[in-house]
Amino acid sequence: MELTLALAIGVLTGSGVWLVLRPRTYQLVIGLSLLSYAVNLFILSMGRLRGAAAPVLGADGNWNPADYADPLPQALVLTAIVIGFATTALLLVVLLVARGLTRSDHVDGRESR
Amino acid sequence: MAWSQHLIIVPILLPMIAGAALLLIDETSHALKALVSLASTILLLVAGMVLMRMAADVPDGSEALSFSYAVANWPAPFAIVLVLDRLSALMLVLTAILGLAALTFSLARWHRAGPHFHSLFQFLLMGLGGAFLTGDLFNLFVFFEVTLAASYGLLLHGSGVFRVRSGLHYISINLAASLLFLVGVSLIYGVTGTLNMADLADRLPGLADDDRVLFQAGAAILGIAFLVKAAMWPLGFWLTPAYMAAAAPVGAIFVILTKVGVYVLLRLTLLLFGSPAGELTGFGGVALLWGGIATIVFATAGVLASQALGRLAGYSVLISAGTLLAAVGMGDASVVSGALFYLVSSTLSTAALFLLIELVERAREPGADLLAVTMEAYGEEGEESEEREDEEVGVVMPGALAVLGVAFGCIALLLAGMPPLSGFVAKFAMLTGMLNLDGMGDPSEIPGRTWLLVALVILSGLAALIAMMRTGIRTFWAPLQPVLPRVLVVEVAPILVLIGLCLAMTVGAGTIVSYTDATARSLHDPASYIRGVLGGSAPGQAPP
Amino acid sequence: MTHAADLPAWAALLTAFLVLVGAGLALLGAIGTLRFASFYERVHAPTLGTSWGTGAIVLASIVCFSVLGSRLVVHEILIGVFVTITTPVTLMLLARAALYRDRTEGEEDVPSRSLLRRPTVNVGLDDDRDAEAPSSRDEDRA
Amino acid sequence: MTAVILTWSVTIAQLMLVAAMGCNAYRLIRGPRAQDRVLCLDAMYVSAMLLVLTVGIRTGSAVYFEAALIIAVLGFVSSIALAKFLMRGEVIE
Amino acid sequence: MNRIFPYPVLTAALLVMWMLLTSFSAGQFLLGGCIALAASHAMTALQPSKPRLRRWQLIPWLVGIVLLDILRSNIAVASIIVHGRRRERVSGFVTIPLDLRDRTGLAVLACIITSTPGTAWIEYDHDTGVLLIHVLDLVEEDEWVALIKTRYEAQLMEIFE
Amino acid sequence: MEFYALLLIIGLPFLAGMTAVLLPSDSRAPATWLAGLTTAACLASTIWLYPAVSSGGAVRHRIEWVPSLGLDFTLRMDGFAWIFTFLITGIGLLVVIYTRYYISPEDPVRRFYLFFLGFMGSMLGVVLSGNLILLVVFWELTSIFSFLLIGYWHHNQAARDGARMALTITAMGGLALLAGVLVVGHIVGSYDLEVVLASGDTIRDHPLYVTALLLILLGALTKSAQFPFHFWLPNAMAAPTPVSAFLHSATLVKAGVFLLARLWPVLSGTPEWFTILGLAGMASLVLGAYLAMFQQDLKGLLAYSTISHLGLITLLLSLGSPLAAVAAIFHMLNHATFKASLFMAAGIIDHEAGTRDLRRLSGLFRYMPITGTLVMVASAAMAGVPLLNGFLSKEMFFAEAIETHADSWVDTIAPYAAVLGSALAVTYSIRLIHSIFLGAPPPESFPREPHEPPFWMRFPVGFLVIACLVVGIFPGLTIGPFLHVAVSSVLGAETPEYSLAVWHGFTLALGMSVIALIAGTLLYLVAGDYLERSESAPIFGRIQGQRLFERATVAVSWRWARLIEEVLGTRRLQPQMRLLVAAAIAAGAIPVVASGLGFAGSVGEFDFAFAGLWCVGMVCAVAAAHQAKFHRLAALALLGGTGLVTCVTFVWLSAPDLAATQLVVEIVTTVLILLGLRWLPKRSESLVDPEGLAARMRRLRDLSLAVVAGVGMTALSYAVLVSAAPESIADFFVEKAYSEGGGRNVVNVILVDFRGFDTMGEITVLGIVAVTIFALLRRFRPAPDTIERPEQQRIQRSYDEADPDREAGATAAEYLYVPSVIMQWMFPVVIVLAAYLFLRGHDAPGGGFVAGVAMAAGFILQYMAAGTIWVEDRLRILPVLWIGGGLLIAALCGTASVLLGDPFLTSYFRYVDLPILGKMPLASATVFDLGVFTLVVGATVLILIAIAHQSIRRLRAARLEGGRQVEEQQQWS
Ligand code: NA
Ligand code: NA
Repeated sequence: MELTLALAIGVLTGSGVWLVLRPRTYQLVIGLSLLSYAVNLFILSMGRLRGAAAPVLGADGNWNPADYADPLPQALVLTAIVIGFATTALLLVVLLVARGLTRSDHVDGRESR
Repeated sequence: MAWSQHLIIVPILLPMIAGAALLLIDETSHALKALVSLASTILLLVAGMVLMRMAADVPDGSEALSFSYAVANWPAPFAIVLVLDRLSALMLVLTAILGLAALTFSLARWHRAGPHFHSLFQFLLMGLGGAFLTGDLFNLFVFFEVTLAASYGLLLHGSGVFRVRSGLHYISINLAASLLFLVGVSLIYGVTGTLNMADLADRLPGLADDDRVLFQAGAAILGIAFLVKAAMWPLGFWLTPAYMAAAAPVGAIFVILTKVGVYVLLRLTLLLFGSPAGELTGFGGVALLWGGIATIVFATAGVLASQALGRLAGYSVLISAGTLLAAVGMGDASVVSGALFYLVSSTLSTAALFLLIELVERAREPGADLLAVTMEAYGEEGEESEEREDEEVGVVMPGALAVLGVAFGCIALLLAGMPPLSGFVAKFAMLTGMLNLDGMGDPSEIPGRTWLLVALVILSGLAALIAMMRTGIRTFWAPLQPVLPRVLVVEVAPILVLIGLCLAMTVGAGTIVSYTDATARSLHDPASYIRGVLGGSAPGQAPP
Repeated sequence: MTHAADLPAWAALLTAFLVLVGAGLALLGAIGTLRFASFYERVHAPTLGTSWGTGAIVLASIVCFSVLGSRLVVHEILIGVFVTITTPVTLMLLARAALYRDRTEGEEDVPSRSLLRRPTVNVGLDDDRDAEAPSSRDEDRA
Repeated sequence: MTAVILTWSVTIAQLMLVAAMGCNAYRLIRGPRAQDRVLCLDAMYVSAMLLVLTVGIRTGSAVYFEAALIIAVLGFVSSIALAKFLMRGEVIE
Repeated sequence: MNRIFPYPVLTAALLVMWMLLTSFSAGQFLLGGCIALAASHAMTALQPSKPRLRRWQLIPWLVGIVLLDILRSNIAVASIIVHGRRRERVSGFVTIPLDLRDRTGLAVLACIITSTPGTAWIEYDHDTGVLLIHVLDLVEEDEWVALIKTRYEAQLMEIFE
Repeated sequence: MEFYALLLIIGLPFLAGMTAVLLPSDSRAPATWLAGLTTAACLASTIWLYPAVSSGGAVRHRIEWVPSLGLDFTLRMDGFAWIFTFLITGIGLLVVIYTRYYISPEDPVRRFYLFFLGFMGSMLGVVLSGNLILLVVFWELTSIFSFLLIGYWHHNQAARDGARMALTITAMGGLALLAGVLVVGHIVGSYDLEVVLASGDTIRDHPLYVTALLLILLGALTKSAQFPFHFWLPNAMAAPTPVSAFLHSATLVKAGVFLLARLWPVLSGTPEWFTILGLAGMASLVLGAYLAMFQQDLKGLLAYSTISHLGLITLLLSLGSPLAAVAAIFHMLNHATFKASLFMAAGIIDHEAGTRDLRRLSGLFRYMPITGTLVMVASAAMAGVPLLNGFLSKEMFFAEAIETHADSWVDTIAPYAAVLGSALAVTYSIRLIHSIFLGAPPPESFPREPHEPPFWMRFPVGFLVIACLVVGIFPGLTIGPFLHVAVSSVLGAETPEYSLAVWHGFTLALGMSVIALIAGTLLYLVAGDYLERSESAPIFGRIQGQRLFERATVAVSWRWARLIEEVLGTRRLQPQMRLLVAAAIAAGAIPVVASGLGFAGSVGEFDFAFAGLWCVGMVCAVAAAHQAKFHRLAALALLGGTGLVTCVTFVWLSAPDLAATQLVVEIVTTVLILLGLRWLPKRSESLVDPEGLAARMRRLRDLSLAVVAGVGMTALSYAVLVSAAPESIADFFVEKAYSEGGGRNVVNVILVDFRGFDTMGEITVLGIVAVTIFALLRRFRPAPDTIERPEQQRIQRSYDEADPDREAGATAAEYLYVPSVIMQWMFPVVIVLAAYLFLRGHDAPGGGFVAGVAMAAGFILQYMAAGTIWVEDRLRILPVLWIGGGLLIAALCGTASVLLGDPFLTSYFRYVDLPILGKMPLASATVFDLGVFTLVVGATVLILIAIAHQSIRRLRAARLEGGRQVEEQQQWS
């Protein structure tokens, strides 16, 4: 499982980076989204992997941290997801406006070569 | 809990509430919005002053040098703590001053150039306050994002091709940097199991070898994120276009943004990689030093190559960023103290420049920039047909233009680091610190890179002088009948106040330097910070 | 899965059976999307999963949790209900969109608009022939 | 014994569902037409939902129910957005 | 009455939904009641065509039939997929002139037809009331027309009109 | 008391300068009085201070400035400083008187006097500062004020260029001086002048001595316009003549040699000092005199002669013998007197004859005999004619030049250079006199009819000339004691025996003087006419310093700078991104490479389903990356696939909250991007990036970057995943979540309580972004190719129009006729769902954020079902208010605890027994979460609807040709 997730993170990062280096604004948006998936998974993995141990406390009174997956990275990822959503939206709108003003969907507002 | 303790939350809470309330006020009632915004910013300044006094009153040798405020009343390191010490207090006051100046300036016209300017402005202040106060790595990320989000909004305030295009770059790069931030922070958490800076510093020495490697990787990646914000070469190309595209008041307040990156680097390098860090001591210092040097070189060239004043200003920001980074990279207390003085001085002056530019632009005939250079190239055979060549009577300078000219001159001196303004004291303090690490009369050998840095600091000043002189002469001296700029008092006042502060800094240099000295010393004593956060020992207690 | 032991045999077996049935239907549906030649045929495939595929697994879940909690836990029903309500919306809109696009591209195997204006009856032929529309005509306006 | 059967059947079911997602992914990538992609994305949502339910059964905890419910109630929103985009070239008119 | 409970059936349904989600307790009844009421009031703002349920006792009956049909066609389609192309099969479009006009009724019909593997709702012309569906395994087409008109449309018209 | 006198001397000029600015613009007389009285007061207090220094002591006082850096405001006046103070204030007074008549009445004198007095203050500061850094401060001030004074008549090009050049060079020197002083400070350990003067040996023996020397000399030589930095001085002649008289003869240019003399005891006596200064001095002496001969501009001639005389002084100082130092100091005074008088005379001539061109000037003696006489005497002094002060110091100079000090070739040629220089000086002095005053008046008469100037304008000249005479005849009685005080304060113990007598008998020095005089005269007789006609000096004239300077500055400060900026920087995004990625990779890699990465640790069992799941996920991701360029919709769908897999992963890894949140965000994001796609039309094939090697290489590079980044992330995460988990602060959260946080869902308790502060910031971000988007789109102008309806709508419209019994838009209505029913009935369902997710949040997966986005999705559903206008006729949503309200709720909920005396955001919770509901947990955190919910609904709706509104705006815009239509957005604010 660890290996799978590590590879997944790697592939997502790779595709994201590739797109982020492309010249079209839309590629940028997709790339950053992929990257934020990768980063979210990365953050989650920093709490190590636990199946079937959701940090939702059972009824019984004694709660042993060892029985639950690390809740902190989950909280961090939640924040990251929200912020990621916000910034993706902003970037999208900015590139729309940019295209409206520059007539081009090149990240530099003009065809470079 | 004493009321004064709660004061620590004010720099974050006040602008937040103000910003939110401003959203509820109707778009059309500009006056009311301006009033609320202004009131909040003034209160912010007051609060900053009080906090500064609090931080400064802590006697030097005492056990803990920082106040910590556990948000949500959970014990550190589990809770998010806000930490107030001399450094954060200094940054808060600086922010408030800049904010007040920029805001006042914007009241002339900019705050009506688009919706919700004041809210965004307040949120920016909130983000800055949080970034300077927080003692928690992830919370730092959150406040970085608040700051950035607000800065996106403000940068795009007023729209227009140039703003949007440079905004697109600015946003993209900062998004990428934020992702790196997350990777760094989470990696550090994954290895050390904590997010609290003090706790982190506490745990580092006990790190296993494999973990230390991972930690270093995390810290380095985190560092990249900060360096992007601090605009170190080659990660800072976004800065100049963005800042020159921004509206004048926005550009002015943006000057503090790069300083956030520098602040964090200073705070963390000294806290985590200070002397007690064992294996990790001095981690990354060399990179910062050389990166800073490279930044200075590039920015100096940029300053000289700039035709538009806005670009010049942007590169001046880079110069100061590079200088500070290099100073942080050297890391010695004497240098840091000087660097802090320089930070304040350069921030004030560059901000003033950003405000001034707009007014000056109103007084220039188009294309003056280009002329300024070509005329210099062929200055001798400059055709003087229209000029009253041999008229030996001085021309009367219109009042407004004269004021702008004086302000321009002062800023030129500040950037060049020439007397009598604080720019000189700042550079002198930094240089004398570099040459005498253990105070005056320190006989130790001076390494080559220090010489290089000294030379660059001085030469960058010269470059700024030449560039500013070129533009200044072209703007204020060359035109026969100068364009009379329409300038409002609310626009000039903040500029003059900022310059006045620089003058005051020169006169009161002794006081300020003693403050920065104490700050630098406390930064080099991580234990006191850790005690202040974790030890629960209130500041001011004498060591047992 | 420690709790599996807590289940009585009949419940365990029933759950197992239902789960397998549900998953199997879903898989068949998915295979269908691969096998069917034209879009209009592929539209049918997912409904295997959305109808009894979902139903079976929901039932499995109900059985499992009811027995485990020794009280009737039926809130999974809602999942079935909402899937049944919402899936058609997607499929309707999608099919109509496909129809429009085929018409505008002059696809002759799709019934013309006029059919619905003057009600008559028409039998489309087996349209294996228009398998795999050439991807050159791949549109994605974006 | 029965526990083992249950465990295994759940595992197998999960593999089948993943396989289903795989089939959907194939069409998602190959198309040929946009409508095929949308169709398969929607199908994928359902498969994912079922997968979540099986996870719930496997772990015997009800905490994953919300996720499944959200897919059931809101999963179709993005699908119809895509469909409408194909039909009208505009999601909201 | 109408102003307090604009959509009684809806309100009830939502309440049931709530209690299914939480628990069947007095407290949740109250809480869910408030929420369901608020939700149905929000609905009034959208003022959709308000269905009049005549003979709602037919609903369970209809549900029963449909579930059964769906089950059958599940098996049918499954077998088709399993056998693939080895078995000769004709799929095609069928146009059905509908008499059902009530939008809600049509919606339900759409759900039935679409949820049933093997039939897909393609297009409906509300001027002429003609429905175009696609049938996966088209043996005899009039059968389909009859099936849908008698088995479903009739019931729905009884319920909704 | 003495100290206050010092303060007065320095402070008064600045104060007066400030007040001068406040005067009305046409106030020549009052300004003159102000300046005059100020200077007089300074002069008076200087004289009053003489007793205090005459006995060899020094008046010294120190005000702390920045003690920790060794920078103090220390004023120190010893004999040497005194005599310079006297010189500055004295000549200053004369120049003020002169200026009164020189400056034209309509000149706005305020600025002039501000600069003039400011300069005087700074110059006095240089002379009187007792701390080297303070000296540098004033030093730079003099540069700045001289810049302003040279550029006073900035309306003409020459003034601007001269000023710029002067400042560039002197400022450069000043910065060098600063560096030098810093080095000295490092060596000595103090910047205090007395400490430095006391530690000469330490400095000379220190390895950094040469560095310090070079830097300081750079400062001094630039300031004193010494070769090779001399050329700024002639260009500074564009300044008003009083400025030239004061700055460029008596004071500013003397600052350099003053400094050399001041630090003479510390720095002199080494071969470096001797060689560098000797060469610079000699070169300036000869070259200056040579070029002076060829000048046609009177002031130009004087300027070059100044360079020459300062060279003489430099040469003297270089010799390093006490006697030479005496001579140097003596010549400083003499030169000041005669050169100032000559400059002022030049001004008079210019005024009277209307020109300064020696070729046009002639026979002026008959018009202005008195002035003529004065000029002749002063020029004689300049030429070193006996019985004049210039003779005396030049005599001493010759005497010293003969002496051997360090036998090097410099030393050997020194006497010849001395004679040559003096001979040339004689030549240009004669030329000056002859060309202007003697001979016949020019055929074409002067621009104006020249006559004697008013008495008081001539008075300063006269006064100084008389001084030259008196000193020249009775040196011992007049200047003697003062000179002695000055000299001894510099040389201290090693003050030599010297006599100021006019006649020392037939010495070799006298012979040299005679030779110089004769040679000079002969040269003029031979070459006089040639000089009168020459355009520019042969050989050296070709080398025009300022032209080289200009070219150099342009090259360095412009072309090279541009080049560096081009090479080291970029304004394009892709390279920046590339650099960022590369930097990140490097940052992550270097520590790992440095000390290896261990993968030792426990690995969980391999899960095939999970692996299969991610096969799907990865394929989708890669495909998305591949399709994103031309098949945007496909890319979007594939992205959705990856997102879905991520959600399932969250479930798999026991993070139900994440799964829920990711799902709703996923859905909303898809809609969002689709809304955006409407404004990004079909990718035209014309934009295909060029094929070919370069492009392929670029892609290869990017691809490798991507791969490396991916591998890196894999390695990092795997290394952490297999390593043992550290003791984490998270345990605390699990333990306290229910007992003290009052919630079973730990993640949610962290979000609203333990780390609620993060959440507060995060929702602020969301709010900010929403508001920003709203603001941005209010000004939105779509690109022309997107302005008309999408293709589909046009086709369907045309179809509807073609059909007689269908109204436009029927297809659209029909399309949604049945589905919209279901979509609408889902609305209340979504509301209930949101309520459920919200209320359950604290104990089960859910919470304000998920609920909020779900609610927003409900709204969007309605918009899709029935269109913007239809919905907004029925639902009045005010998202901005929701945002503001949500933030306020959150903030105030946090503040409440402060009022209760607890830290911000402290949450309270207890079980309360409600009548029917029974035992219910009430946590104040829920209120906070309500704030989150409210904001999220507002923000999400605002973001999506703001974009959706563009479609309507487009229609309206199309209707009233692009008129600004914001009212339908107004309701959103
Ligand atoms: Na600007
Ligand atoms: Na002549």
